[in-house]
Amino acid sequence: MIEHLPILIPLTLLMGALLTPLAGALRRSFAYPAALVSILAACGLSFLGLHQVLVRGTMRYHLGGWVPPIGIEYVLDPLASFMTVVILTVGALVFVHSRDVVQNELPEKMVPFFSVSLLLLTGFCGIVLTGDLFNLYVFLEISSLAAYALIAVGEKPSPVAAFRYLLVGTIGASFFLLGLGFLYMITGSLNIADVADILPSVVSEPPVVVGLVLIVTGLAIKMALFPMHGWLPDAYTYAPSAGSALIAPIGTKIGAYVLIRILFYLFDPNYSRLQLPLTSIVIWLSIAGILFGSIMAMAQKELKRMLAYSSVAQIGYIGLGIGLANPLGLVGAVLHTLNHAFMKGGLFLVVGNLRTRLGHSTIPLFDQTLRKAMPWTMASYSLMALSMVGIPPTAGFFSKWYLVLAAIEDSNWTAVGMILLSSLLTAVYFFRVLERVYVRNSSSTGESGEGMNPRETMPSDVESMEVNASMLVPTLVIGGGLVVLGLLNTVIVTEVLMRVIPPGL
Amino acid sequence: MIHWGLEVVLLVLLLSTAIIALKVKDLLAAVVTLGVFSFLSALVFVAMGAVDVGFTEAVVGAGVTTVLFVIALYHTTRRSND
Amino acid sequence: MAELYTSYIPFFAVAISLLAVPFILLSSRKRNLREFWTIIASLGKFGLVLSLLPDALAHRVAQVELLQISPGIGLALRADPLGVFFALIASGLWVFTSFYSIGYMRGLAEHKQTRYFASFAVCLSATMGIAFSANILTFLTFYEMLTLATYPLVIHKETPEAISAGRKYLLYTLSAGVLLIGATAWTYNVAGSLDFRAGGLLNDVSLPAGTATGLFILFLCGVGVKAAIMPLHSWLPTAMAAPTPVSALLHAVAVVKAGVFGVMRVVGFVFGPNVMIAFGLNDLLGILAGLTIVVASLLALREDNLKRRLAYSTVGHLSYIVLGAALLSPSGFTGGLMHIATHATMKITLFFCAGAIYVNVHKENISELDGIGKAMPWTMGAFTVGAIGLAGVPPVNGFVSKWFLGAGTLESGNVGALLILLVSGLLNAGYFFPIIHKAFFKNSTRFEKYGEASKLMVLPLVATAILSVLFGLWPNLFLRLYDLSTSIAMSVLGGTAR
Amino acid sequence: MVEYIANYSAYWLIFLLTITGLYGMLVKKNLVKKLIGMTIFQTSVIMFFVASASKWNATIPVVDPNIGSAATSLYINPLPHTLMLTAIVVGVATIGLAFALLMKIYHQYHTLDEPQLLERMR
Amino acid sequence: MIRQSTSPIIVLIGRLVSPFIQVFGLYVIFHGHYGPGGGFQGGAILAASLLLIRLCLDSETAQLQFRQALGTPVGILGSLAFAGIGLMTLLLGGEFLDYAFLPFGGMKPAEIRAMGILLVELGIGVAVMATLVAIFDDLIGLEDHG
Repeated sequence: MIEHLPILIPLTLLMGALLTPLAGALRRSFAYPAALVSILAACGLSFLGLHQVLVRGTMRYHLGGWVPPIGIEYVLDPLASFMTVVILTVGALVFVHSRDVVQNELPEKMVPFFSVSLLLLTGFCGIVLTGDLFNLYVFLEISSLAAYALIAVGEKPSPVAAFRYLLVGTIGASFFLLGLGFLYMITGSLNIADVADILPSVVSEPPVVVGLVLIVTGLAIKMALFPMHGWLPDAYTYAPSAGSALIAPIGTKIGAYVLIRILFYLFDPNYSRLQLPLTSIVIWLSIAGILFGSIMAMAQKELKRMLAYSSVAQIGYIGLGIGLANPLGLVGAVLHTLNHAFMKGGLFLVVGNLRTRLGHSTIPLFDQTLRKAMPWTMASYSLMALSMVGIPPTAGFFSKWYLVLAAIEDSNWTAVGMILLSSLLTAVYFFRVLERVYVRNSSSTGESGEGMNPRETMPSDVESMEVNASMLVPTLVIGGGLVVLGLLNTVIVTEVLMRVIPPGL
Repeated sequence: MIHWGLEVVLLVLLLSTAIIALKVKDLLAAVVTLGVFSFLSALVFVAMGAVDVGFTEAVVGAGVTTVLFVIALYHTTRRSND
Repeated sequence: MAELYTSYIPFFAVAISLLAVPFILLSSRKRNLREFWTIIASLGKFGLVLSLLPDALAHRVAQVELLQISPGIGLALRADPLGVFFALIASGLWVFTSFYSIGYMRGLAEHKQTRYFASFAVCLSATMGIAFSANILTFLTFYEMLTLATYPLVIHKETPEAISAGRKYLLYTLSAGVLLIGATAWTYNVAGSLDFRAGGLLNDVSLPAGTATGLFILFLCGVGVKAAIMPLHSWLPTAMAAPTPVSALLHAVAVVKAGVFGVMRVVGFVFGPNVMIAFGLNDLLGILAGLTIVVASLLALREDNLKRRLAYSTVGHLSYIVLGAALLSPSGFTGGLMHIATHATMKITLFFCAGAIYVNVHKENISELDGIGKAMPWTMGAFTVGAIGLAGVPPVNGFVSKWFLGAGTLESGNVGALLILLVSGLLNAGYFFPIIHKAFFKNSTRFEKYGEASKLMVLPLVATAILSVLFGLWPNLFLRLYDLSTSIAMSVLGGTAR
Repeated sequence: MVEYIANYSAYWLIFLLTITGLYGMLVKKNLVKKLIGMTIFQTSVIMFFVASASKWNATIPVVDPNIGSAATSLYINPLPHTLMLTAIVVGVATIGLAFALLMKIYHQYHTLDEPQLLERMR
Repeated sequence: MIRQSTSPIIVLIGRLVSPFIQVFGLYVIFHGHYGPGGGFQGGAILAASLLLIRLCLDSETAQLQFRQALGTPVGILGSLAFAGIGLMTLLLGGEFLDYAFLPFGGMKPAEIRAMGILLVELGIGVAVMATLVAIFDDLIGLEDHG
């Protein structure tokens, strides 16, 4: 059965997506376990896949026994297996977390929600695993459609956000498809490995260049690279908590993943870097995005919106790593994909916790009672915030570390400065929340600092409002996991990411 | 070298329907024009040798999508400012 | 060359107070038990560090690599003489601070004492980590940890003033941390290694002048914020909003000392004397330090708030240490190192005194202290010892370090530095003696009804004052700090012309 | 130059179609108009693929007894066609979802005009 | 929302044409692996015929033909047929969707493949038909509880 892993992972999710509504039709309470089982199974399979790839090397799977370039191929290589593990681990944690959240926010739509979520993950895994460009497009659209649907069931303005995302996403996907058309015109193949073989001989043909530019533009839209990020803040803000916890950590990273595939695997890395100024454009856009996202995040009053803008900035980091186009940059980008997936996922889980208990996540309304009421949630939030800022033993530091190293190697001092500066900006907008939670006295007892009895300011009668275990455990797992990931990052880098670097880089 | 004959004529027609569909202020008229557009594009597909794409477009684009468009309009509004 | 051996003692020395944190948090309702954990941890930590001393003196260096945190770079701890030196001072003074804090916190019935003691323990862990770091990345990790653990202490009072002080503190220190990250990455890019090495990690690397200067400025900004070198010092007086034991910790034990310790590491173990001299970096550092000494002393003269005056005094004295490093002569380096220890004991005494006064009579301004010496003779006696020590009067230990610093200036032929030392000695006297004068020789009936502060506070401050005198008489007493510092100075400067 | 344009006239027209579609999506204020633009845009992309596959003097990709199955060069490459079928499916799914969103939006804000919509969202 | 049309011509034409469209749809599905056509096109044609009835006739009649509640489940079942057959080939030792491994006794490999493709096409056709009708029904029905 091992050799079927590349197809089994998306297939498990697809079957889950299809069986969940059937189970739900049978009895509503069956739906959630069905969804959970399938994602846990897929998650287990993805870890098995990673293990197999590390032991035996890349696995190629030919659909229906048709050998590429005629048939469709699924490839489980180090990068792909790493990405599936990231996607499905975050997905599984969010699924565990979201039972109560969904019950609370979308009681009517529980069954479709989980079904569509599984479809979303099917799409993501399909994108990661497929070795066929058109197949990739199809999965890109499957995941996007699922994402539109998930976003649209959120707050009141969510359909508008989803509609905009739909329009922009369709433009992006169509650009991607158009680019594929140009490549296909010249190479006559859609298999990534096959096209990569053919490309060097035809690389100077205009259609190839046009195709590459179109593809990169399309992907930039999908990954919300500045200035194509317009759809993102609204979409993430208005989506239901569970939905944004699922889409925000992974959605844009998938675009980045495809960009890595295209620039470094499909094309020769040196071509992407030297012949066309594409990578330097990506670098500058990323830098602008980091700055813009950070500054906008500082101005937000709503926690979710702040996180959304922070995503714009963080995508800049990944884009920067890709754009620098050296091994360290790639390692940094892929590692940041992992770290940011965990951090953002965790942060949105915290938002879910807050919304479940408080009914809002508006920063100016936070005060000290929150710390008493939800100590564990806030503790995880603190860890995640530290990781976002990039304080050393946490995971967030290390991806920045590699990125800074890569930027220095490239002598791109603007990028170095921007990474460092944005750490500070990130600190500003995360500590703003922490300060409210840990320091700010609840508004009534007032500001009169001196002379008041300190004991009165501490609302000792605040009853605990901590969320229940199914929500708390994933939050804590991610919070603690960030430290573990940080300490173990060498293992990840040497064992997995070093094998990710394509030969030409 | 490819010599286009019929296709070019059809494409020009297609382009004009597309522009009309975007220009007309009455959304129902626009949608019906879009149906014509889809049907013409089905013809283009057939002319280019893609028979199956052609009749899929005829069924889906000109048929189902137009019906869905009309229903959507029925439920919302026909009026448009641009 | 020093002999390396693997030992987990440095790790335990770092971890012990961290391990105490959960216990402190868990026993938040039982005060005595909670304080018991703090005391145990502080004593245990001091004992562990002390056990490393003989090996450090015998040039046997304990080291342990916990795990790789980046390919080729481990989270490694190494108890080299410099590390042991700093760890001894910090852990030793933590013992005093612990006792004193208990008295202070209870005396004022402060809120959130659990958080206070827990943060304090974390702070000390971070300080030990800084002391024992074997490479820049480990140093950086603990440095950031120290920043964050100090933040709750700075904002402890939670008044708007304290909160804004906390913000300022975070802004300065986090920016510094970020610059340090940049500097670290650049060093790694240039040298391919991050291990601290006596004589300079960059010693064997051929550097373009721009790179060397740029790197040095980055490093200087990185560690200079905590070391309060002049343009970067302004967070320190503001942070006086914190409770007094915290100020003591900030100023005497952990935070600023971590900064100057960082300067020592950077000068002696990253750049090394050869590189420093080759690019004139020592002059840059020396000029900055000299300016800081003079300006800070002048600013201290103006301050009426006792703690703020002490804060500016700290700013000045930290730069003595930096100046000692910048001189790059054996005596100067030794003097700088000694000043870490001597300033720590003296300044902690002074802060303890300020805190005791505040707890007892709730006065913070110098102009209100007329005649307090009669009410609190022990406290003010200790204060006097600390003050004259900082002014450089024998037999208090401040004299010893200043003596070596002065010798260092002569060794390197730097007359300007000598002049600065002399002037600042006078200025020191200028801002301390009025306090003593007011306390003992001005008559006021204001404090008649007050007696001494509680024993838990008076005993530690008297003890540190006595220590200051003892170290002044016998610099090599107990901890053999003198031997340690000379051996460090030799290992760093052994390979240079001077 | 003229010949060049003439040779690729179909591509140019398809390109114009793409631009028209994009124009509709980006410039038009009405959401239905945007969807119309999207349909045009998607159709043009599909058409581009089909045009790139078509060959002069070749027949549709159905086995013709007169030609047989050996002379593959006489058939149009069917692969892009099948791909485009999938693309059409995707397009329909997108449009279907878009309609659902459209009606939800109208139900909540009673307008399909984007400026008005943004005004009412505040 | 769709009321029965008052025009007998529309009713008559709708009723008359719909079965022919359905037959054609089935033809397209079954003919898919020989010539132009296949599951998707056939499914779309079938859906078109159902939509025609839904547009021309009153909703009761239309519901008789294909119940609204069936849309989603049938769509899922259709997709499951595709995924299930793939899974079955995988379990029987072949690659995913390697039809040659399907357990049809007494047939040549080529015939088994044809059979497998047919089954999958059928599944896709049903799925497409049901999904398109479901989209239509949802759009229609939105007003009722809105």
